Amino acid sequence: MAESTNGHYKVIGTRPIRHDGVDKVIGRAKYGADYAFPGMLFGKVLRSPHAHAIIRSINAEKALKLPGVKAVVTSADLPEAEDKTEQVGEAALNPRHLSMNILARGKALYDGHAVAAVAATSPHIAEEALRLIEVDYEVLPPVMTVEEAMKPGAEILLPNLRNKEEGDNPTNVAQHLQFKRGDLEAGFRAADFIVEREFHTAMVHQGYIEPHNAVGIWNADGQGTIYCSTQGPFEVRSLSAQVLGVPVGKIKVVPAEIGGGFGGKTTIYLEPLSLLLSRHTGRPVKLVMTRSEVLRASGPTSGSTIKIKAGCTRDGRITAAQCWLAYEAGAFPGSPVGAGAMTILAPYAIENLLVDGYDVVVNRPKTAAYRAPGATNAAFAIETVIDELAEKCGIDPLDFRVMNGSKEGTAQLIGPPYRRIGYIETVEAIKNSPHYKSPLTGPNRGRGVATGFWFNAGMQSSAVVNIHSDGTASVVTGSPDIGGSRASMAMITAEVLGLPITDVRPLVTDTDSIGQCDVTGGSRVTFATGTAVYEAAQDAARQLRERAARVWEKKPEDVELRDGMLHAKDASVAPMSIKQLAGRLARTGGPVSGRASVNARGVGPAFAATCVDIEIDPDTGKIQILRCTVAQDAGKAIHPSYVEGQLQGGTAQGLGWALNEEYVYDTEGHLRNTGFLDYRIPTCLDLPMIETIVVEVPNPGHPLGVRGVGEVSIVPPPAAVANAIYRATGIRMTELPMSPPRVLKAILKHGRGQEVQSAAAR
Amino acid sequence: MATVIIPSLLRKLTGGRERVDVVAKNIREVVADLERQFPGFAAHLLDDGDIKGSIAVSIDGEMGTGGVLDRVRPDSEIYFLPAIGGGR
Amino acid sequence: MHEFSYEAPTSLAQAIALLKRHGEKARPFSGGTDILIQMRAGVRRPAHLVDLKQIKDLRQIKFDAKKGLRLGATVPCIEIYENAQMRKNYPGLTEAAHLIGSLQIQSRASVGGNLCNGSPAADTTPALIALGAKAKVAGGRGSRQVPVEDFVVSPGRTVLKAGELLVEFLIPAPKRHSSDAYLRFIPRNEMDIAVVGVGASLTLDGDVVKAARIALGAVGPTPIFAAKASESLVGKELDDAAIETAAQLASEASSPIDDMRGTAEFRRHIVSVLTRRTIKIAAERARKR
Amino acid sequence: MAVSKNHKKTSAPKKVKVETTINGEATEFLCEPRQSLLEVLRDVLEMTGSKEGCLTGDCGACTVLVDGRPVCSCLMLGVEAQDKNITSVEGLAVGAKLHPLQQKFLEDASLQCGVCTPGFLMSAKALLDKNPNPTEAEVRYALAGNLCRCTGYDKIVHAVLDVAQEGRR
Repeated sequence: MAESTNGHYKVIGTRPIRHDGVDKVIGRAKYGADYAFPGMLFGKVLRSPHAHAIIRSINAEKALKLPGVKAVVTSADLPEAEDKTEQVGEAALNPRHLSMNILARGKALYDGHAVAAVAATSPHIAEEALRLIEVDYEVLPPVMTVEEAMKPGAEILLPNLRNKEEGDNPTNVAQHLQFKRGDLEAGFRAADFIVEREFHTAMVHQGYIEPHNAVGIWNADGQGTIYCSTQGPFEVRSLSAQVLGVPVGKIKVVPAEIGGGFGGKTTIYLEPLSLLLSRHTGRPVKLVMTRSEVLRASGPTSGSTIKIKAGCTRDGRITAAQCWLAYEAGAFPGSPVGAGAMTILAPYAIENLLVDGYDVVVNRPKTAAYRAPGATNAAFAIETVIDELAEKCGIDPLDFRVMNGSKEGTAQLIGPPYRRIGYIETVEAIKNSPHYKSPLTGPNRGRGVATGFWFNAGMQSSAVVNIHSDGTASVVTGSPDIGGSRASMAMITAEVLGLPITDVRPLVTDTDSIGQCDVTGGSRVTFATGTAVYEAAQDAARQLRERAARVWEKKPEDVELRDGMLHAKDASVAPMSIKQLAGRLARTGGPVSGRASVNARGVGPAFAATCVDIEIDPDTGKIQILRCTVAQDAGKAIHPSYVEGQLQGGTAQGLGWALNEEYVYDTEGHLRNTGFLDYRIPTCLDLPMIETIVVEVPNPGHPLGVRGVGEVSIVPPPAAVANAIYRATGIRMTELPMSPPRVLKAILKHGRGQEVQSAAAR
Repeated sequence: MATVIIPSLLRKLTGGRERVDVVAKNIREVVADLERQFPGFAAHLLDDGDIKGSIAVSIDGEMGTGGVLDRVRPDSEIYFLPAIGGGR
Repeated sequence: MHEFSYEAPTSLAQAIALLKRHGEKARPFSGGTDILIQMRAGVRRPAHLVDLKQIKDLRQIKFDAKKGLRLGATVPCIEIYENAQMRKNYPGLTEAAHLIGSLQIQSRASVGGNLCNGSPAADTTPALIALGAKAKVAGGRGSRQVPVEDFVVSPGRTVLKAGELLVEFLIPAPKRHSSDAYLRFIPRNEMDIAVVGVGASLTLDGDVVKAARIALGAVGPTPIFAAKASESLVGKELDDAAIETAAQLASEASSPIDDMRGTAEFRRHIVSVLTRRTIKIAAERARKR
Repeated sequence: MAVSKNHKKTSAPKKVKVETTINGEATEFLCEPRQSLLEVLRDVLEMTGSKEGCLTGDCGACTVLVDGRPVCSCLMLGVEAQDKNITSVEGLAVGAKLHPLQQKFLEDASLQCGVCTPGFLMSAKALLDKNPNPTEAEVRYALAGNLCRCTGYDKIVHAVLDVAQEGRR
């Protein structure tokens, strides 16, 4: 395991046991579905069996007669929201679309689209009640791919959808964005080699193990509380308030422990329904999705079509690149095509480029964020083309990347030049890794490399650091902990105050008990919330110095805090520990609690590079991952174990995306693989140990140099695997996933492998 | 004078010009000057008097957080970009 | 899930009486790893579940070197794998049982349930067919024996009539120089349903095949006994040509469809690949006995 | 919307009395036949350590030991628990002392979100109880019925191997 250099730090860079760990290994930690209240009812959601249909009528009479059923709600019970893009909480979105995704209004737009919700005295009764609700559908032809959706005369999903270019014509293209620089034609003229390819990637799901859940309690006084597993309690609050048409201040969201999110738990599905059903029944209502509901009706990430034309000189300089990206948004606008377009060329310094991105609605679930949203699709395409260009030049693929790689001062595709970044260092870490240096022998084996970029995010965070009467401290934030971030918050606090890590207790609290903390996403918690925690701890330290100064009758600036001890600079009095001072806080002005709220600036982007060895069975097309190493620039690793965990987890998801994960729809638009049996995320038999290299190029924009590590490691693996397949077989795969049937088909077409040739001859 | 780099799809409003100089102390004045030079431009950037949620503003390589209130220096480079919700 | 009654008889007679009383409304219940999922999905809605696991006779593995094997219908797969006699005498059936789902599933799922679920993709069914297993069925009017290849009539449907239940499997004792093998293809290394499954049993006389049975799973509406492929090997020397012929005939015997687990074209190809590999493994084992 | 008008008293679904042993304690409970063992543990006995991830036996988050064998409690009926000996994650630690697997999962940072952890702990215990010195391949096979989406399994497999190596069980 990679050790991060500890530098001059005492706590940062060490590997303490996480504070919430024991509760999680003994089964005491409370996740959303673990909450229960007296008199609680259970809700279930009726979902459309059609991908595209007009809802003529809904009749719930029979369901309401079933003993134990308390209420049935439909979109008629939600206020009509305005059809325009506006600021809701931190997100720019269309309130009408948001509401229509919670409960279909007039039209069902995908298989699994919520149509009605029931509350009953048991989940079984609620489920039986769903069978008794009569919905009259007029089925319409489904539009399942961006190609179909963009065709002239295509069936229209949203009659009011318009985009700037097509004026007042109804369309399925919600947005076209473009980035242009230099002279593309001249760039291609200067190229000795040009590669042009088209790529397709399947819609995939985050695959968090814990299904969505929510318990809603609506009080007679008009106050509502939601207990749920979410990455963004403050988003759940603002979005639910928007959907229900109540003031934000009327809703409190209590974030439960969360069983994985990866971006998928940054929006709302069940949360407003739990409050709506509670408001109608006067009782607490719990809803929990089944796995099939999660796959059919939560927010996977986009399938996409990406076309790339790129050229380079014989000596390996990229002269021009043109990228065309079309992403499935799902039933409502909002695919991550913007991020795809802005990340696709980010690792490279290219003078002449043109990137076009299209956000396209199709009869699939509305996409949500998934770990570096949009970037993995894009990297699969560009990193395969880069590999091909490097090969044409006869240059090592990593050297090729170093030659063309972005560094400090390189103009980003989106314009502004990079500050200090660690792309080159990350690529070189793989180049110098034992893995890349080791020989790979044996038939049907190949080694592939690829790299990836992600912006990371700042946004708003708040933190409070309380000094307790015994000299211990607690650090409170509103950022749900999805991967061990509580430990990092405690470590930052302990580092600043000079306390042992075991004397700091980290908490994640509810939306009423702390200032705004934006979503746990964008790899922002250790960066942005970490900044707030750092400043809150500094604030507490400042107050402690003042108190000591008062005790010693000195000026605060004559007191310093070192390693948990308060010292008079002139050493005229014996140093005093925080513990000693804590006992005297009441007599020196009362409790000490440090506070900070930030809208974090100075975000430092992250890069990852992955090296993977595969072995392919030429008879079946099945790929085995033999070895995998990932390097990533963390800026500064606060808790190296959990940084490694992020690298390994993202890599595993990227490998699953590469090999077998995909949404399979039939021609009528029904999702065929609605469970973990056929939506195939990797099991531990499918993966090797994942070797990690934590690169640390400090982010100048953060007091501790942190960049954020949560996302970018998912980006390179699909391209790395594709490049490895090429080395093993001479075949360039251009479609994800690279599942056995697809790979075998390519092999047979390519006519490789003796057995396969004889098989092909038949 | 501060310089605004115009997004390629909005260059039709600036007669194809990629870089436009503006006189401004903050983003509010940047937008106002753009509107003065190219009537109708502001509508693409503003929503109820502030920068649209779907747009991010980069000032000298730093993502702005203050919308129209963000200050700009006389030699600042300003980019209007599609907003990326980090991880969402 | 809908409401239903649960009964756990301790004797075969009680079980048959219960099934007779409830008729079409009842469903025998063993490991539950298929039926509970189907009931949650609303695919099957029996009013009564009759749990057969408390009936001793149905939970036994009885092996006799002369009479052969009597494998109780509700014996959980993990107990087959843990049984030294099974591993030694029926390695193909044993590995098939050890492939079903996870260890958690194998602790509950039974070979009998695997067959009665009626899925064409059941892992243990081709292994049973390859061994020439017969299924002993009991009902109100006494009992009967059904060759396993005739047991499943269409996806999810079997020869079991209302009031009948599967008691045990009768499997011949392995002859000298005979053995079996089962291979399946799945995209991952565990936890998937077979995209193709091939079971084979061989009896050798030196390098000549005296007897052979090849069976296919997941490549037709029901598990398939590949008769032509099997016969093609009998009397032949087991060389690459003979194996190739059998592989081709097996592929021709399959009638797969396109679905989310693989295309028909892919499956036909995999049938030939797995048939080759399975025959080779079975032959190697047979030589050692 | 409609709120149910039928307030006439209706008979609740039939329940069955079950006597069993859970985490070493003789336990009695009432449940409907349609309630899974997982529902009984979570909703009837308020032991929410076992998690629901799929209800199809594919994720293993609900894994408990039944007479020593790992079982998906979502695919076993509560009524089947009669006379069985059941161990859930709540029964792993001895009083305040964590089971070596629990301790090692903490030290090796083998959990991130932690929702799959109870299931992994139970499968790992079942393995080590039978095979105190498993190879990496044996560990991976034994854990293949438990899905983790956070860790890539690396630190989980390491923890189980570490416990085996330290030979304390």
